[in-house]
Amino acid sequence: MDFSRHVHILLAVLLGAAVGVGLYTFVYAKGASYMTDNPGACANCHVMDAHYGAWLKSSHGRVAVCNDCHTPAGFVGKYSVKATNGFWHSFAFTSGWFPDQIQITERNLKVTEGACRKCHSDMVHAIQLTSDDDSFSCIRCHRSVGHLE
Amino acid sequence: NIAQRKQEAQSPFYRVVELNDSIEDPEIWGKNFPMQYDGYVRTVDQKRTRYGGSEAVPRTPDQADPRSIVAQSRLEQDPRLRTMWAGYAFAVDFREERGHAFMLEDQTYTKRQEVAKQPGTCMHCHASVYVPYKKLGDGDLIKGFEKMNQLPYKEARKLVSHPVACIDCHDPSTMQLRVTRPGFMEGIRALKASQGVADYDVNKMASRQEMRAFVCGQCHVEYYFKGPEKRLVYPWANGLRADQILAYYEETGFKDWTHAESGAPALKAQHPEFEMWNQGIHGRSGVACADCHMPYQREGALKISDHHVQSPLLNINRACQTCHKWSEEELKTRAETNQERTLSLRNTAMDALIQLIGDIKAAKAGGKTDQQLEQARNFQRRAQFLLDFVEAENSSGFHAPQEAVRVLGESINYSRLGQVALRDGKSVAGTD
Amino acid sequence: NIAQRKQEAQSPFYRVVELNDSIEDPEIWGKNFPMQYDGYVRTVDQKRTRYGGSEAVPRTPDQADPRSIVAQSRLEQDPRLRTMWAGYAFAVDFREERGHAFMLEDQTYTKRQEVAKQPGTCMHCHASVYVPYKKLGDGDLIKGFEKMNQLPYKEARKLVSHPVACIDCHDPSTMQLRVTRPGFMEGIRALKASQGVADYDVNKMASRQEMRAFVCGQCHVEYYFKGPEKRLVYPWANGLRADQILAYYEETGFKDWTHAESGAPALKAQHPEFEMWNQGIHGRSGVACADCHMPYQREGALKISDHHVQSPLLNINRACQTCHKWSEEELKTRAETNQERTLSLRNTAMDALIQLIGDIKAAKAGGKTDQQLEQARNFQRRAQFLLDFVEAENSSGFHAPQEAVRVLGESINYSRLGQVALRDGKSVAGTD
Ligand code: HEC
Ligand code: HEC
Ligand code: HEC
Ligand code: HEC
Ligand code: HEC
Ligand code: HEC
Ligand code: HEC
Ligand code: HEC
Ligand code: HEC
Ligand code: HEC
Ligand code: HEC
Ligand code: HEC
Ligand code: HEC
Ligand code: HEC
Ligand SMILES: [Ca+2]
Ligand SMILES: [Ca+2]
Repeated sequence: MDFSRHVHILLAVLLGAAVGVGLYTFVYAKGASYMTDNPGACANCHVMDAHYGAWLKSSHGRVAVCNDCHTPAGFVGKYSVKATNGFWHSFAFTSGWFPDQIQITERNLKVTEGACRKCHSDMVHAIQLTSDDDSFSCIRCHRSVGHLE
Repeated sequence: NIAQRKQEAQSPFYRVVELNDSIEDPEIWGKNFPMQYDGYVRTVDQKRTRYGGSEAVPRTPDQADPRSIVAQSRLEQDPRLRTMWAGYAFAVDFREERGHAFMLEDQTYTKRQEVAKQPGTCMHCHASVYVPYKKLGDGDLIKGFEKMNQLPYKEARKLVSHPVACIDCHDPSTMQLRVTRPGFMEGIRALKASQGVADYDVNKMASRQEMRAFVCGQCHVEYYFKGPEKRLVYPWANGLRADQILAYYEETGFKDWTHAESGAPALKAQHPEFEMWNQGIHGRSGVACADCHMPYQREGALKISDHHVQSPLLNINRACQTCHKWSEEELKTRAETNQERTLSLRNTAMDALIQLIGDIKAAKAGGKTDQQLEQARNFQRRAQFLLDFVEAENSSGFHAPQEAVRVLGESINYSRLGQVALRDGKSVAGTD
Repeated sequence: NIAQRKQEAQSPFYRVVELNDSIEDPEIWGKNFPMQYDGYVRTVDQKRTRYGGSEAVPRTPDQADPRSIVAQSRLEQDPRLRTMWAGYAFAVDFREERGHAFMLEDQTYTKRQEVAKQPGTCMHCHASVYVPYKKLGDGDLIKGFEKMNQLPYKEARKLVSHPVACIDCHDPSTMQLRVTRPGFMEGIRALKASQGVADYDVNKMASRQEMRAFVCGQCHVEYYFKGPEKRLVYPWANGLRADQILAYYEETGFKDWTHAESGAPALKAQHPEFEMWNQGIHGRSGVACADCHMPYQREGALKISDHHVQSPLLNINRACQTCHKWSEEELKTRAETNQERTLSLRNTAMDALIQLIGDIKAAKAGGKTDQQLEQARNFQRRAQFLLDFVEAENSSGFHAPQEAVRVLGESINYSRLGQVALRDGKSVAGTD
């Protein structure tokens, strides 16, 4: 038997199911609102509740919404990140396959770091003078700006 | 799925049975709180971490001891412990501790029971004693405690039936946490008095977050049996630090036994997790035992406390990553780095103590009098207690990394001073 | 107001002068970067913290030493230091260190210069040597370094004019951080080689965040002068831990001097801040020296690095509170708790060492031969280096609380073993 073919079939079935389930989740969990900038859209998922609550209390609760920090600038960038994240969040949420303490991915952390500079470039101009090395992280010191612990 | 989860979120618990203050059996409580009960029964799991957890070691059950699985022997892992405890029951049997499910049978069948007559006091921390105490005291918890303390172990054993159970930590009507152990009520009162707080009543005056550590402090503490009544006492009247507890024993002149090889008036330290945690940065930051050992866990739309009490290193995502954004691997390494440093100095301290004991033994054999040995024996008493305080503390130093190592440093000093005193046959200037 | 801030923000710095690689004077750099320069000159401030900072002690200037203000004497604060360093220049004059502004004059006028002939090597860490090295080496930094090392101090002193200056940490064209000190370039290369990284070139291979610690590691490190060329060497070929550095000295057989009272081949440890920081949790978390000692500071609409390098405890809000949400008072207490624990065991270790030195001295006076004293002296050498490693580290344990105390524990062990060895007149089983 051709093992890899079976794997392919299995994957196709799983993916179909995932898209189906994802779509179901998308509709039922008011997925359309995911496309807006309304933070309530994120909090539609109860697993986002704590982040929503912590965001409300944070220094940015009144100046930046989730998407300001979690999507890159520009229409295409914004919606492609949303699409990728949206799919995986729905899938993870429905399957339950995610850790209790959600960890931000490297990719999304980069997006967020970019977001800080998007708004604060004036302020940080001087400290970026010596190097614009993008591994120099803002949240190393300002971890709690988006979500007060 | 989401529909079910939305539903769950609305009515988290169903009151299936009516609980009251005389229902001991956790299975009955579990009818109302099945998820907590599920966790609770999983404390039978045995899994090792680098320095903690426990290993399931098979054994052949016999007449005296029906257990077919025990935890690994610490005496075999480090035979120096036999020398340290020579003449005391611990030198006969001492194992790595394991989950709560085993506490009653491990106490009942330890070989320590065969070599020493133990009092009913032991029960305080190895069984669900709340209902039995109340029964024995005709409704008065403290009276029941005092009565059970004075029974022989075998008699007391007949009065209890469960390891620590829901009722020992929870009020059945509100499910609020509560302290049910007289030892802790009195110990914390003495401690608070030393800090200028009079008449401290833990169940009235502690905050919810404090209770998330105090319920564990009911048992995970240093203790001794006071007087002929064998009253369980937590030696906290001077404070919780190892040296403050040692000072307490020095003032009261208490000893656990006379060391078989050296003749020193020795002390045994036991599981001072609560005391050490109090010296550490997590304790200081208000991070309670339950935050790490019973972290919140997602059950559908709910968050519940994981009642599978265990090593947090078996559960780093939930136990640590709520607060720390480092990777699981990195967090494990951080904890283990603290543990390694502690254990490396613990080994230096252990060698020093064993050499001191050897020296006193040789001096005794060589005809030195008790008077000539007195000073060295006193150094041994102190060195040994301080070392044992860290040795017996079950986090291998994690709960208070710097303090654990400081205490070991003082222990080393005493052991070596004992050797010097022995050689000088007189007091060493400025150190006594 | 906002208009003004926007203006500032758009062009944060005005290029008033053209900087290049031969401009030493920080005042000229300060024309382009006035805010950083303002901070830089404020390192003349003297203010004590509980265990750090420094105190301005007035003195009457004289021929030999024109300073009218110095820092407090550590020898007066703890006379045991005189015994520890007997026969070495440090026993004559040793003061609390103070701000960068003083580094050149404090080195020039310390009484240690009067009792020992120092080489030009000293300059490496107390002056702006980048331009002088290049000049002396005809454009070759390393050659200039080697040449200056071999000059007598007084000669070398004439070649330099500033304490550490902008050019020592910054590339004038990009303002990027750079390492200009041969000692560090070679030290870190040896360290990386021991970790399997060949040909490490710090200025090409370090990340920006690493550079925020490496520029300080140029000077705040343990060092020795190697061979007749008096080459400055950072003893890191085995690693950065105190015991690894001790092992390095054991292998090379190096000694700083012969102890005047005991005759031991002694070692002096100096300011191993970089090494200790590497063992601590902040170092492990990537928190660099500059994060705490040069925290960001708002100046109008900009934030800049505070070039007033000082104790972070004088500046808790900016130095600690971006990462830690505890109150200033609480953060101070946390740091001081770590420091107190370290200093309490440091005192135990100091007593032990002083007693060992006293014992060897007495044995020598009593006619014991060098051979009979050898073992005790070797114990002293080790005990003393480990104690001094913590003693000389200027954070009083804060940079690596558990490690500092572990090292002290090992020191105590060696001191007391020395006393035992002396009494036995022979080797102690299993400890050598
Ligand atoms: C369908 C439910 C749902 C919605 C709606 C939702 N999330 Fe999530 N989100 C999840 C789940 C489940 C995870 C955990 C995924 C994992 O760890 O694998 C998650 C993880 C994350 C993470 C961390 C993991 C990563 O990918 O970096 C971020 C950041 C995040 N969500 C942001 C958002 C934002 C911003 C919104 C609104 C625009 C949002 N989420 C809306 C369910 C949701
Ligand atoms: C001001 C910026 C900012 C805003 C606004 C913000 N976040 Fe975040 N978010 C962050 C940062 C920074 C992290 C990474 C935190 C870390 O690793 O400590 C993060 C991480 C997360 C994570 C992953 C969990 C974790 O701790 O790593 C989730 C989920 C998340 N955010 C959801 C949201 C949601 C939902 C909102 C809106 C209600 C929101 N965020 C608003 C900055 C922001
Ligand atoms: C949508 C624009 C926006 C984004 C994205 C953003 N900020 Fe801000 N931030 C602001 C504004 C506006 C303020 C001023 C708030 C005020 O004055 O109360 C602010 C204030 C701050 C402050 C001062 C308040 C405090 O919490 O100390 C810090 C620090 C800060 N931001 C850091 C960050 C970091 C780090 C990120 C990325 C993780 C970030 N910001 C992302 C707009 C933004
Ligand atoms: C090493 C620590 C550190 C890093 C890294 C860091 N900051 Fe800051 N930041 C600080 C400190 C400290 C202050 C407070 C300065 C003051 O109050 O004088 C500050 C202040 C700020 C403020 C102004 C706050 C106010 O009250 O107005 C903003 C905005 C900010 N930072 C954004 C950023 C951004 C964006 C980055 C990444 C490019 C960053 N920071 C990186 C430590 C840091
Ligand atoms: C910040 C987290 C944290 C807190 C708070 C904490 N612990 Fe621990 N505890 C640990 C870690 C980590 C270990 C080491 C586990 C290992 O080595 O596997 C440990 C070990 C233990 C052990 C031995 C476990 C084993 O697997 O052998 C016991 C018992 C214990 N702790 C009880 C307590 C008590 C009681 C308290 C409160 C007074 C407490 N702990 C507070 C993290 C914590
Ligand atoms: C009634 C006494 C009692 C109480 C209350 C108690 N414990 Fe224990 N605990 C024990 C005993 C006894 C053992 C050892 C059982 C054995 O080895 O058979 C133990 C074992 C443990 C272990 C070791 C598990 C292992 O795998 O090595 C941990 C961790 C622990 N307890 C944590 C806690 C925490 C956290 C709390 C409070 C939430 C708590 N305990 C409350 C008596 C108690
Ligand atoms: C103050 C509470 C307390 C009292 C009283 C107490 N224990 Fe324990 N015991 C514990 C805790 C907590 C543990 C788990 C931690 C450990 O093993 O260090 C434990 C572990 C044990 C274990 C398993 C590990 C081992 O030592 O082999 C045995 C057996 C045991 N106890 C027997 C006894 C006996 C017998 C007595 C009475 C003489 C007694 N205990 C009294 C709290 C107590
Ligand atoms: C060793 C102590 C201990 C024992 C035994 C114990 N619990 Fe708990 N329980 C706790 C702690 C600690 C909490 C957290 C309470 C808080 O934060 O106020 C808790 C919380 C709860 C809660 C509240 C919801 C939650 O999960 O946080 C319920 C319900 C509960 N326990 C049921 C039970 C049941 C049923 C049993 C017996 C099968 C039991 N407990 C045994 C310590 C214990
Ligand atoms: C509820 C919050 C919380 C939890 C849960 C928690 N920590 Fe911490 N941890 C802290 C705080 C607070 C500090 C002190 C530093 C600070 O103020 O940021 C700290 C400090 C530390 C340190 C540095 C101190 C030292 O002694 O080296 C380590 C390592 C650490 N934690 C590991 C862990 C591990 C491993 C776990 C899980 C077993 C854990 N922590 C769980 C809050 C927590
Ligand atoms: C997390 C913060 C932090 C980091 C990172 C840090 N330090 Fe420190 N440092 C301190 C504190 C706190 C003290 C104690 C100050 C006191 O006692 O007043 C201190 C003390 C010092 C002192 C003595 C200061 C005095 O006032 O006498 C020196 C020198 C020093 N550090 C250098 C360094 C160097 C070099 C590095 C990097 C290799 C470094 N520090 C990294 C916080 C830090
Ligand atoms: C060229 C060598 C050199 C470099 C580079 C250097 N230092 Fe220093 N530092 C010294 C000397 C020398 C002193 C003592 C001056 C004195 O006492 O006269 C000192 C003193 C200090 C003090 C003590 C201040 C006090 O009040 O007690 C601190 C803190 C400090 N340095 C931190 C740092 C930090 C952080 C860096 C890197 C950003 C750094 N140093 C870079 C040589 C250096
Ligand atoms: C590897 C770098 C380095 C070298 C080489 C060096 N120093 Fe220092 N020196 C420092 C640092 C860093 C400090 C501040 C920390 C301290 O005092 O511990 C300092 C402080 C001092 C102080 C002020 C505190 C005290 O000890 O009284 C004097 C004086 C001093 N050095 C003299 C000298 C002399 C003389 C030499 C040459 C024999 C020398 N230094 C070589 C780095 C160095
Ligand atoms: C002991 C080392 C040291 C000395 C001396 C020094 N600096 Fe810096 N400087 C730093 C560090 C560290 C940074 C942070 C650089 C980074 O994060 O890339 C910095 C950053 C800067 C920056 C970038 C903006 C900022 O504030 O972060 C400027 C401009 C600057 N320094 C100018 C000067 C001037 C002018 C002098 C002399 C008056 C000087 N520096 C002396 C270590 C030093
Ligand atoms: C850039 C971030 C940062 C800065 C600045 C910082 N810290 Fe920390 N600190 C940490 C991290 C990270 C830990 C490790 C615990 C963790 O992972 O949360 C820690 C741990 C600690 C601990 C617990 C460890 C122990 O050994 O007890 C104390 C205390 C502490 N810091 C005090 C301070 C003080 C005081 C300052 C200022 C002088 C300071 N910190 C500056 C990030 C920082
Ligand atoms: Ca265990
Ligand atoms: Ca100082």
